[in-house]
Amino acid sequence: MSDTSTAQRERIQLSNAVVRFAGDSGDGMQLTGDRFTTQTALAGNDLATLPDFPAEIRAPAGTLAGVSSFQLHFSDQDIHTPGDAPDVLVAMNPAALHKHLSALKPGGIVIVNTDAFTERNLQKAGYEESPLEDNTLTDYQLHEVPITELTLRALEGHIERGELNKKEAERCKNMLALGLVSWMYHRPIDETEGWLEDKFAAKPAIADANVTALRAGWNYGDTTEAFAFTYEVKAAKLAPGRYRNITGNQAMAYGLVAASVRSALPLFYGSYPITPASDILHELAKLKHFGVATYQAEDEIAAMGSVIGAAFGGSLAVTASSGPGIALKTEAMGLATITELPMLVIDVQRGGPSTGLPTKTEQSDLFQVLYGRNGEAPIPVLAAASPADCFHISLEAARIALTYRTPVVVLSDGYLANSAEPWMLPDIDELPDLTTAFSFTTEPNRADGSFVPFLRDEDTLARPWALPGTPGLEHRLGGIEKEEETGHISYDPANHHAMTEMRYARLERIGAQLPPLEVEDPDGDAEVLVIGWGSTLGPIQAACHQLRQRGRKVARVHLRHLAPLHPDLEEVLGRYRTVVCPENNMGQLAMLLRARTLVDVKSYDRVTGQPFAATELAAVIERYGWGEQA
Amino acid sequence: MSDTSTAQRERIQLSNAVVRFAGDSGDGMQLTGDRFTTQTALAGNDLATLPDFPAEIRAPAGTLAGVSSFQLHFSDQDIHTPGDAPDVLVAMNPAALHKHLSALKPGGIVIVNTDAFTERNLQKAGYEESPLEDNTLTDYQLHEVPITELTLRALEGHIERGELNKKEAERCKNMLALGLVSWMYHRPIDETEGWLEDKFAAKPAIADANVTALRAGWNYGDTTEAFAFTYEVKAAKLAPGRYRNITGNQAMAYGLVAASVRSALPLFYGSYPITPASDILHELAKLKHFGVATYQAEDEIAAMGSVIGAAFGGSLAVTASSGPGIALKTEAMGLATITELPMLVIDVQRGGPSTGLPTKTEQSDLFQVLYGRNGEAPIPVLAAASPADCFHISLEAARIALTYRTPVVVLSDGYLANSAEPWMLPDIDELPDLTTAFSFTTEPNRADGSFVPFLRDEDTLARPWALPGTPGLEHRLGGIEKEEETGHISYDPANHHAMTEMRYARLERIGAQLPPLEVEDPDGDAEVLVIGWGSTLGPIQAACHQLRQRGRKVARVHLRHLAPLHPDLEEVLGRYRTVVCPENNMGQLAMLLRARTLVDVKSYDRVTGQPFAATELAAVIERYGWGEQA
Amino acid sequence: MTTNERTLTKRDFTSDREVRWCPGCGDYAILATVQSLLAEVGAVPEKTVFISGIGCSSRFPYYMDTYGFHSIHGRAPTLATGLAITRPDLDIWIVTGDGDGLSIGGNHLMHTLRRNVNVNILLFNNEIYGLTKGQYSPTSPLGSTHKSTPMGSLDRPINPVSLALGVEATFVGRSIDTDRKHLTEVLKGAYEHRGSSFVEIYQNCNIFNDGAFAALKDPDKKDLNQIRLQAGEPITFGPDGERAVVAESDGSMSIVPTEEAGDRVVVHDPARDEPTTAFALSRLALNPTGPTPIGIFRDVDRPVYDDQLRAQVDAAKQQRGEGELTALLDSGNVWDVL
Amino acid sequence: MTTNERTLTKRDFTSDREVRWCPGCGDYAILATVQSLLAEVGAVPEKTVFISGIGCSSRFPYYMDTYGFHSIHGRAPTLATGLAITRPDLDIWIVTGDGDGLSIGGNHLMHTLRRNVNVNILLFNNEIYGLTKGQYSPTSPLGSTHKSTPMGSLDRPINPVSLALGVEATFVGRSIDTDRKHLTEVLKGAYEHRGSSFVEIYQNCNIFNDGAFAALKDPDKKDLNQIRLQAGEPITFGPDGERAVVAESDGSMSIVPTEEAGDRVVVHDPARDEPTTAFALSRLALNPTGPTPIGIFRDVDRPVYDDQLRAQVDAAKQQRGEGELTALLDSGNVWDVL
Ligand SMILES: Cc1ncc(C[n+]2csc(CCOP(=O)(O)OP(=O)(O)O)c2C)c(N)n1
Ligand SMILES: Cc1ncc(C[n+]2csc(CCOP(=O)(O)OP(=O)(O)O)c2C)c(N)n1
Ligand code: SF4
Ligand code: SF4
Ligand SMILES: [Mg+2]
Ligand SMILES: [Mg+2]
Repeated sequence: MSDTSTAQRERIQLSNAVVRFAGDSGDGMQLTGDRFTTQTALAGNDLATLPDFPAEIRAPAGTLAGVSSFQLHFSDQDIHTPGDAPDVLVAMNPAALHKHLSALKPGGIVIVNTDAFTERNLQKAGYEESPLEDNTLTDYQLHEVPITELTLRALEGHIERGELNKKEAERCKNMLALGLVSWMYHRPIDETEGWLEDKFAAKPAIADANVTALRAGWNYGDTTEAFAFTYEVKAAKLAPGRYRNITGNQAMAYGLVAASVRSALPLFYGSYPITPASDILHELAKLKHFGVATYQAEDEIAAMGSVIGAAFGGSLAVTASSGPGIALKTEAMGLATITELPMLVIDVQRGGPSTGLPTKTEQSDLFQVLYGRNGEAPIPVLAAASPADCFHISLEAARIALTYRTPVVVLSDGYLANSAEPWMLPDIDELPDLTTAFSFTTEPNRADGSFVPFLRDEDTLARPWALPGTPGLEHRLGGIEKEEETGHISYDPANHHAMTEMRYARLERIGAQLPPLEVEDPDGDAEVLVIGWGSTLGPIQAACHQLRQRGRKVARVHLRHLAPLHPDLEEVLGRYRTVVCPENNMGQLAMLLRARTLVDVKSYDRVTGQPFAATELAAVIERYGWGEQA
Repeated sequence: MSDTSTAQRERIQLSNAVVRFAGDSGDGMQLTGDRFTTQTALAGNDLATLPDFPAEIRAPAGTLAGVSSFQLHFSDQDIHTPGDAPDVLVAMNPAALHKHLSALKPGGIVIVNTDAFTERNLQKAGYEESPLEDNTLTDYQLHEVPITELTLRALEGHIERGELNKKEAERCKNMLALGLVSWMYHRPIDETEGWLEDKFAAKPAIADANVTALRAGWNYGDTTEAFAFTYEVKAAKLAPGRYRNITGNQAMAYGLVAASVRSALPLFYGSYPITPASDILHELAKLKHFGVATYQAEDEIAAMGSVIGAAFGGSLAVTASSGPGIALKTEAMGLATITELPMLVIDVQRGGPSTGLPTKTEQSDLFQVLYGRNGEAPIPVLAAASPADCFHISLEAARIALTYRTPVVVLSDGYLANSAEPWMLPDIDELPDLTTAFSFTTEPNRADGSFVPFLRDEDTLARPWALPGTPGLEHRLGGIEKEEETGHISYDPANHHAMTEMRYARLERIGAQLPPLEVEDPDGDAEVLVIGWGSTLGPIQAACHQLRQRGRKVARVHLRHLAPLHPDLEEVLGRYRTVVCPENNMGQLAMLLRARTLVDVKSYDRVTGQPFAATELAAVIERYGWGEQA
Repeated sequence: MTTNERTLTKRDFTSDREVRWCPGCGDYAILATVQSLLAEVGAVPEKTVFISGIGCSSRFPYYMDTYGFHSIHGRAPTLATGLAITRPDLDIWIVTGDGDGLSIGGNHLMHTLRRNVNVNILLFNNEIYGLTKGQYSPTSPLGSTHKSTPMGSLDRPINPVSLALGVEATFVGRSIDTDRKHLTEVLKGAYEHRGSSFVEIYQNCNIFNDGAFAALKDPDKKDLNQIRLQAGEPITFGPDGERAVVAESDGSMSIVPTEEAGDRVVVHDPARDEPTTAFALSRLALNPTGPTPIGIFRDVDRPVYDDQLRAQVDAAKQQRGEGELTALLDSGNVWDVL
Repeated sequence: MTTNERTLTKRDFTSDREVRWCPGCGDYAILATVQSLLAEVGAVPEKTVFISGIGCSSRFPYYMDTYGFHSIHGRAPTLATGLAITRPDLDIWIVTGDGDGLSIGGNHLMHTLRRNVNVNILLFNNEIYGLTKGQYSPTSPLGSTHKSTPMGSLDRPINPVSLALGVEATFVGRSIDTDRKHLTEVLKGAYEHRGSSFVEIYQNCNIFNDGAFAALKDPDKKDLNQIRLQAGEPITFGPDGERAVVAESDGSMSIVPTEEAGDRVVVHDPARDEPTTAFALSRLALNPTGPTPIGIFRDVDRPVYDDQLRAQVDAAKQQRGEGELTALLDSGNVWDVL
């Protein structure tokens, strides 16, 4: 469909836009959002997304609990967050409107599916009166569109021809909405048409109906005069390269495959399903042609055990879960620690405690992965900072695991897992070469021709990785404290203390061998430092950007390594008058920093299951950094 | 046996003495030590003990790994530790000598069983030459006693009469050693005679043989001229009252029964065996006549689940384990937290990580119990400071659990669990009355006649405890975040943040309602504060005593509550020039204090599976407090 | 098993919470049947407790106007055991799924059954993980392609009835979500049984595994495939009872034309002392895609763990007198300091 | 199952670590038998891995001069599964106890067996927790008085063979620590079986539970009580074969005088397709205090989980070509910024 048809409408140039689709779980909002994202990416914008859906598979239709939404922020600039307040809200039913209206920008655009505003639905949404009829929407630009009706009309022919029934036809209404919004923002829809044809290749009638509805939406915008403006967000000046959109879970899966390829080790992935980590398993299960073995275990303990066994056998062994599953793995993680085998444990965090908020994001497992083991059992902990960073963090985690012979924890979260960002595809050959991180021991390692499994590399303190099957290196591992070098069981008091110190020393060694900590301090004269970790990167970046535009001197550092903490931290934190640490938990990193540096780090904590908004953080940093007056 | 017979020997008056019995696991050293302890307690001394035994049930006889030992410190003063270096070492075989000699005081007394110094045993103990024949023992007062031989001779008649065979007779040699040492220290042996007759009531021949050996040991000392001196430690000036010896595990079990009696709630104890916690189960299983239900579950997860179920049903519900088992309970502990049910989780800590050092002591699970759960799941944590304190801490933990409707963790450790101290029996009626801590809700709690399970008490923030079986109060609990007041499932962002804050607020409420923190600062002018928690109380007290005798101004505070930290802490720590925190871990409390107060708390850490020695700590405090020169 | 003086209806067991399963889910039918059954048998709402793990099925307690506990994944039997031991006055029901009960929770299930704790366990078997959106489960047939097994599953499925009989469960039944009458009958048996009762309920997940039990539900297939076990009756089935179950000389069971079976037809007796026969019957169908026995496989009286535990407490009190705290502390070697 | 070109002896499988079980423990005999067996069958030390949990028995790997892993309580099968999937070239043995394997580790045991992972599982059953000094275990007879059950245990014991058959284990055997010849035979069967083999070994703990298997070991009782299962042979026992096992019409088994049995005597066939007969045999003895079947109950060929998993990987490579990283990243919607 060519873009020329919209020529007669006024085209407003914008630098960025935030669109939120909201509807019932059954309305296909995630799919609509995904499609709009792809179209937007192809249009060359930088973007970030925020899917949000209920914990139930199908919460009761029409209720507030059943609302599912997808927000997309796109821009002609580098952006960092899925946007704070949407410019446009598409509300497929009253519940969606009720739940999301308050988030909308003042004066923003609301597109409602009037057909869904029935008495019954209004009631389910908790409206006493129809918001279309009282003053609820007076401050917004309201577009009342009979989306269902339009869809059915567009598909009249299909129904008559018996190609699909009315219910099936109705289900295409999300495509009509997508067509309309695509028209508004000059997003080409041909890619989606192709995608629909592929997806429903086996059911051409359904494919055709969806395409018809999509086009009808576009045409509706184009034809009716209801929409006075269209909007254009020019392509961002992204660095040249090939791009794709990627979610955190997908990036994590691909990163693991990349680590396998770059280490020439077969990937073993043992896991038990849990939201929001399961998709990593689903992704990897599709990649068996990379030599990937995926194993759905009977529970998380078994998954963790299988990974220890596979690491013992010489695989790149990985497991993932979310908080409750990680809790179950902790005992076996202790065994992994004391046996000094390389492996990765991924924690895609969600709201806690207990079952908590399974589909919402949170950063509250930091302490669990640092300290949730019996005894002194230090494990390196890394955290991904953006969806695409999940790819790179996998490689970094594999590097540390393989180099130092240790389990490594990787933290992601529900937000990273499910949201997407454009990612410039890396040059494969420039990814870290992990084959140099380790080699399998095949020969005795003592002058007397014997082999001892705990003789260490002086530089890394790594012990030998000698695989079953290697003649002459037979040895036994286990969870009881080991004698230095020989690895025999030892109850000797001094040995235990020395081994405990060695385990910490190895952790510090990892820190000492990291490149210097990068601090973003554009003019080098900032007074306030914002420090963060994990998925808060986007909002922190955006908040700092806002503050700098207001002339505030603010610096920023974002930690990828949570254990060991970077050795430069003391010095870095000491340089600033005020240090602010925003987290989606109750101040866990802040506590670590305070204990380590004795700097009065200011903690800003919010656990609502939602990522921070940039404006929210800007206000917080302003307040801590420059006082209430701001 | 009267004491007059020893009159001809010189009697040396001592203020205190440290005796260590060491031998093969099969030699009955724990029993010997226990008996000597009881005799000593009956003689009116203050005392402390330190049993130490191998992880194997029966490590190979004669080897270093098989050595089992028991140390007793007794005094005419208040004492706090089982003593640093022994005055007397009884070594039943070469391995025992080899392993323990270095601990002995310079010039100390060594009693060896020469009969065990065979070629084979020397070899097993790693001696190339007999230490009885080279210069190994020149700096000590050596007594070579053919203990086995003497025993067999004493029992010749028994053997001839066919009352027992040679092997059985030999097994009485520990009683001969006990008789000898009892003679040396003027400990009456009639109590042990009676005890032996009771214990072997079913086998009078064995009882008689043991008594005969015991007396033979006493007579040997009395008759031969090998021992020039005897020693007397006068009774300590203990507060008037009735005393008994008690180990930590026994005290914990009795404390739980006391909490049950004082709360009028039936005690439910669900647990899975693990060293060193199992004895609590064994003790309680004997106390069914108190209405105690003990349940050996299939694993620790099941034990934890059973406790949640029993708490829901209105029991005083308790589980215990050690580190690896606690690791398995963490997921369910999160459920306990979010459902706000009262229960106790006891962690009898041992050396970690993983299986670690199962029979050795350590304080390294503090972080695990504070933070080893997914999400933000704060739980109060208490720690017992001495064997007898295990009794009182149970009651305090029950008070908090019942008052605030929350799971509470109680920390003990391998040292507290197995060592004994004299304990003045409390007046039952002066124990806390726990019936006032709670009441079961039986009526609706809202004006409209409805019941909501999360409406809180304003003072304690406790929610109602309404038991199944109560008509009209039917409600559902669960692990998903709850709506304030109603407790319905809620995914609402603001509600989740508010509930998370409430869970922390309740914890702080517990702290705010504690009595002021007691600091021991005899003259009120100390410059150095020593802060500790748990089983390090004894060595810290003793070290401070030593330092004060040297004129050092040192204050001391010992935390029973680790979560919440006492609100006075900031102020208290701020009062001193230097704060030192010794722990049997890698500095866990120190880290909490540093983060909380930003005071540069000095951490002294040792994890050797052994408690601190008083002299060791005195030196450390001296160094941190007054510099190296001391 | 409590009884009620009041006359209650299904509504008295229905909570005010909105039911949130997918439209069409088999869980609805089971919920309705359980609510009616409880009214019918005179259960007392406040004495009834539903404990579940995690999964779609485990949302069950929220919809019952009784006491309830939606616990964590796989652990419902552990909470139920603690409650059963301490509260003999309650009727405790466990609701679990094929993942919750057989995958992560298999061990607790097994130990609860062997202990014969006084609980009723309802395992909603939909041969899929519903809540986590469609991974295969321990009951999914070999070769199932779902999200985590795009090339087909490789684990040989568990037969929950065989498993329960393998650990000598004292009551073992099987029924179907939508067969209200049959389900009611089996559940009534479970309710009346003292000790653990285990009921596998075939439950359709129309979103991720629609039609898994079509062979037993489709009007034109079900008569061919349902082997209805009826105490005291010879085991025959088919539209006209034309097929029969007989025991072979090696103890296994097979299906033969009734006319050829003669007196070899096995007469069903759930009260047989040993689980052997019931086990043999359970082996007739490896997956519910062909002739499959439903009904009560086993129903025997055995001592109940929690009853006996309480009896020990009572016996101890009888033998030693009610515990007295001062006496306890005073026991052992005490001495007085004056 | 690997084979060896070198000729090795028991010593080649004996590590230099001092054996630390209590003198007299049944574990010694099992250790010696396993070491000899491996030499005899030509196992390759470096291709052999022993994985254990926690317990006295679980110290086993330290004494074998092979690769080994002394893991954590109950979890040995989980490590073994990860290793078996990734390393088809190894012989993997699991050593576990009645507590380790049936109490805390019951679920992993069950799932490993149903998956038919290629491992050999040796369950040392001493009907007690040895390492933690004498609590009762899931196999302790009802009423056992031990440290945690001073008034007698109340849990009905698990019959490990019934349990394994309940989850359709493909190789199930039982033997006795001190009967070297019999144990060797059963273990050889396990070694040769591809897939999971499960062997229960009655093991005396002379410290905490001495004599638990006296009925099967005492010279004057054992002939009366050992029912030795021998493939292809009618199942008779007693000093002069005077007792026989027959199948009843309901599929259960009983013991009758051989002379009365006639042709009803069951002929043992471990290769029977269904586990039913083997299950019935396992029910003959609820505790090993009377006539008790020993030997190989079941030995059938079934697809092996890890073999099939690797086959899927190979098939995927065949169908789609070896994975190519650039192609993977390039898949989906990509666009170029110039
Ligand atoms: C410890 C833990 N692991 C994993 C999960 C994720 N999880 C929730 S329910 C479920 C399986 C549900 O399957 P099933 O028991 O068959 O119930 P259904 O949804 O099919 O009724 C899983 C894996 C969890 N909540 N907790
Ligand atoms: C998580 C955990 N729970 C409990 C224990 C304590 N524990 C060690 S071995 C054991 C039971 C041993 O019994 P069994 O498996 O029968 O082995 P045996 O010693 O009899 O050979 C227990 C409870 C542990 N080490 N780890
Ligand atoms: S996903 Fe399946 S089992 Fe779950 S509610 Fe929906 S239909 Fe029922
Ligand atoms: S306690 Fe028992 S099982 Fe353990 S080593 Fe000693 S005799 Fe063997
Ligand atoms: Mg299911
Ligand atoms: Mg055992």
